[in-house]
Amino acid sequence: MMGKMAKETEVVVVGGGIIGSATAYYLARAGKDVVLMEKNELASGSSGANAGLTSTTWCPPGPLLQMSMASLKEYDYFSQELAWDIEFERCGRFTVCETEQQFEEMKPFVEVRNKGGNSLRLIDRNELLELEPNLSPSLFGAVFAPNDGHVNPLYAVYAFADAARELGAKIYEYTEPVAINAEHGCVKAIATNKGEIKTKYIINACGIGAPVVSEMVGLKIPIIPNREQMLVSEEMPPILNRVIINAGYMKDVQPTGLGDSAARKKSTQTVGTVCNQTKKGNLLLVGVNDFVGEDERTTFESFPAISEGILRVLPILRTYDVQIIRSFAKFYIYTPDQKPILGKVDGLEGFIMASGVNDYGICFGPIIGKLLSDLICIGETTIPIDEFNLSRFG
Amino acid sequence: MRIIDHPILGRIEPERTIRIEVDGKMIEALEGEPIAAALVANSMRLFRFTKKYNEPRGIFCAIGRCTDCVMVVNGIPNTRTCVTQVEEGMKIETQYGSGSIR
Amino acid sequence: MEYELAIVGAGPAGLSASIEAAKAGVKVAVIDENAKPGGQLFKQIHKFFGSKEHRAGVRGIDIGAQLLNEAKDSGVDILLNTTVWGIFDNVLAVHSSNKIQRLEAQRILIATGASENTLAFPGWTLPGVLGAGAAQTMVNLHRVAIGDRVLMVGSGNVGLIVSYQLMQAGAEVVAVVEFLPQIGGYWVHASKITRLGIPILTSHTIKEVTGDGKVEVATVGKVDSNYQIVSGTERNFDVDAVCIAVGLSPAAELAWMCGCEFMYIPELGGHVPVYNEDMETTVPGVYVAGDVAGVEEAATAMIDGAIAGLAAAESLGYLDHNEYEDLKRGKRVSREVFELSRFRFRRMAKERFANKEGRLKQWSKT
Amino acid sequence: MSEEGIICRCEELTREDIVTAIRKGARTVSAVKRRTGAGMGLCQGKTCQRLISQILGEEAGVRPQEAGMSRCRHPVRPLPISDIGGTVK
Repeated sequence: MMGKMAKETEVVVVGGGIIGSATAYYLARAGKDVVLMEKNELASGSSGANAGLTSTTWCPPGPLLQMSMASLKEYDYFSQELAWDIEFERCGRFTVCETEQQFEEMKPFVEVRNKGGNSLRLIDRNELLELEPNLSPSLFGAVFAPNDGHVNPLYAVYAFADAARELGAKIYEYTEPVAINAEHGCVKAIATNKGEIKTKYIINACGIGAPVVSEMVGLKIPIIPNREQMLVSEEMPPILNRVIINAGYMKDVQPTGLGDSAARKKSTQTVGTVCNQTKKGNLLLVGVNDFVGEDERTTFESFPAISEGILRVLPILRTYDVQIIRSFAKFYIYTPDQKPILGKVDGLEGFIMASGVNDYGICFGPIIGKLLSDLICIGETTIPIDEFNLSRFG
Repeated sequence: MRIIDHPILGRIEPERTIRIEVDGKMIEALEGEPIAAALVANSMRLFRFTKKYNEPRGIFCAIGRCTDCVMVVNGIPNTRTCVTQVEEGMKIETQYGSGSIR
Repeated sequence: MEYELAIVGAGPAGLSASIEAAKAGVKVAVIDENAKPGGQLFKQIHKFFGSKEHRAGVRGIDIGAQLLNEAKDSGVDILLNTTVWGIFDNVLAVHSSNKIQRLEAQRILIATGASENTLAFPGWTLPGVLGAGAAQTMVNLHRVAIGDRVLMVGSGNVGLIVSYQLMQAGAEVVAVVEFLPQIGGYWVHASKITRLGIPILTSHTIKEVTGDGKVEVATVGKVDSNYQIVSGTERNFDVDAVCIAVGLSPAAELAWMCGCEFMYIPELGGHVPVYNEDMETTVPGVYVAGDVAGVEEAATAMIDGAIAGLAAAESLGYLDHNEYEDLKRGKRVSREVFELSRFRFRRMAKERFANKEGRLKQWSKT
Repeated sequence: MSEEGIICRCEELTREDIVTAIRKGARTVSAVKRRTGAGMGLCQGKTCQRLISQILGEEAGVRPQEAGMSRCRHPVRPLPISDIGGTVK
């Protein structure tokens, strides 16, 4: 794994999270000579600390919805055909509405998305409680997304990285880029704390660190860290069959087209209620989001905020006096329009962006890896990604 | 077994005893002592079976850190018995795996 | 809730600190998750060594009672059954009486002690295999027998003392196993148990423990110079309990959370928060004392605590610098016994900071 | 079964599980934790971290200061959710 670093390669992927590992995997599978470098350890950033949600619900029709659905297929293939145990399940997801107004707002939301190819369904309280008897009877109804689900994000990163390595990719941890050498508008090499590698392509898959790498070639990227705090419960018997998210949170935090995402002020703190029971039985509870730079400490206030929200939706947690065993905070890779930043960069041949995935990186990782591999290997992508080009920010 | 007489600590006079139910059986406990102590005093050492390998477990650290001595207490699984005090009529059950939902 | 100094842990370090700080006029709270204060003192029914000033010849339980009375008399608030589950800047997050609360403090002293190390051998998860400290808690504090026939693994002071205490409580200790060629603890403790006829098997280790749902047989064997068991030397002991006494590590979770810098110092128990001569960590206003600052004995913890309490009082303006130095020196006179390890630590800490330009000065206020 | 001997008591991970993670490249206590889940259980690594650090030394020559510790996060003891979200009825 460590060993001496290669002197030359075709593609260098910077960033050992889900995007980087998946990209390295698809490139290696396509026969490319690929190096994946990570300044810390694999999965030590946002990919290693999140709820592991795979969701199509929020996606507006168009490339984002196409990408999310295609990514789930990649996960299917990876976990079923290739038998990597990554705890991927299309268990379904309920976006729960606490009020009639929320429920009404969801009607056009569902209609638009279904026209775009999704298969969402509005369900009323009775059906909701029949399917999830532990939910609070005070809920009004929900949007049911049968294909949404979850994956163990850590296992997903390691599986892609290990699979990439099996296909010949070289992985270097504790390897941090310090400079990028370009000549005549072409990427030539990347210099790191462990030495220099000549390369034709550099893929910036750094998450919140992406601006630092882009700065090396003089590019400014509008990515801002948005801290997300989560709680983790003790392991418990199955109390939920599907992922639960409250409609208010989706409206506040995700680019659903419901709220005006541009109006989401950077000073705003949002409190959501998301609950995902892992295969092992722990509940992952999200979360409090705020903009505090790269401060990844948790706060006292997030504990009651998250707990109160989840107790309203899942009163059974009080009955069983479920214990919280851990909290963590990581970053949601926020972009102003909450769309990813993908693809080639004008004026610098060989430099490719793969970041700005907001809070959907885990879901989108495989498809982004596949599309970027196609971009390099065959020069085009099966799903158009032009609207995610960095040039949109002018 | 209780250590009633002790050369340094002297004799304990069990003042107030209470009764708790362990897997359906009533046993005596001393007010204020942790559940784990009451069980050990009644020669019970096996507190739970693990989820993956179904292995028996009991007290290990006795100060609430290792979480190995957890049992189902009044219906609540994963209760650390070494730091949870007994209460009159408390219902304690051997825990299997991560417990179950009634 | 608001205090000038909040102390986490009502053991010898925490209580000593609270007494010194409160005497100087500081508003102090000592917080402990247990129902009874005293930390490990109430398990320690043996007499302490060391100098007279530091209560040598007195039993741990009696020292605990003395410290507790002194703290109460000095006006210290002792919050029991209260768990500090985190520190967020100057806020201690506490849990008690079925609710969480914020406790604000201008200075924080972490005196959370140490936790037991362990050995992983086949069968170590069986009921009946437990830490030596755990056995001590059950036997001396809760007054219940953990077994009739016990094998002790480790001949450091904890292993030796607990073996003796198990015998006092009516159990039979079949042997003490030590993987090094010599006994780890003080000779005084060792001779007390050998006089009772307990064999101390040096250059031996535990191979495995077997039994049906409980400890029944412990297998030990002689080790070669590479600490591997020599085949054919195995012997079985019929026991119903095995105690593991292989050292302690600082229970420093709260210091990690505060963002304190750590060093790895095996002699002090592993990863230890770096602190200066006032017991202040690299996070201003956060102090450490006792085993969490390096595993030592109760006497060291009391001195540590007293110094930390005085230092906090000085930094809060209750003592001027000269008063502080005088009082601190007073606490130090009897420190010879412990000076060696602390000296070593200070030297290592200084080396570390010497590499960081400018930090050394800031760290050492000399 | 755990013939090899359990290392992480909560998550029931054996020495073999830990060694496999090290063979796949884990060189710190945190990396072993992410790969195996050792230390993610009820006790949050209080018992196994030191053992894992030792195994990293034996299997890969990693010194304890490099193996480090996994990050401590709140709460240091399990905390009942109804005590945290106390205001909700």
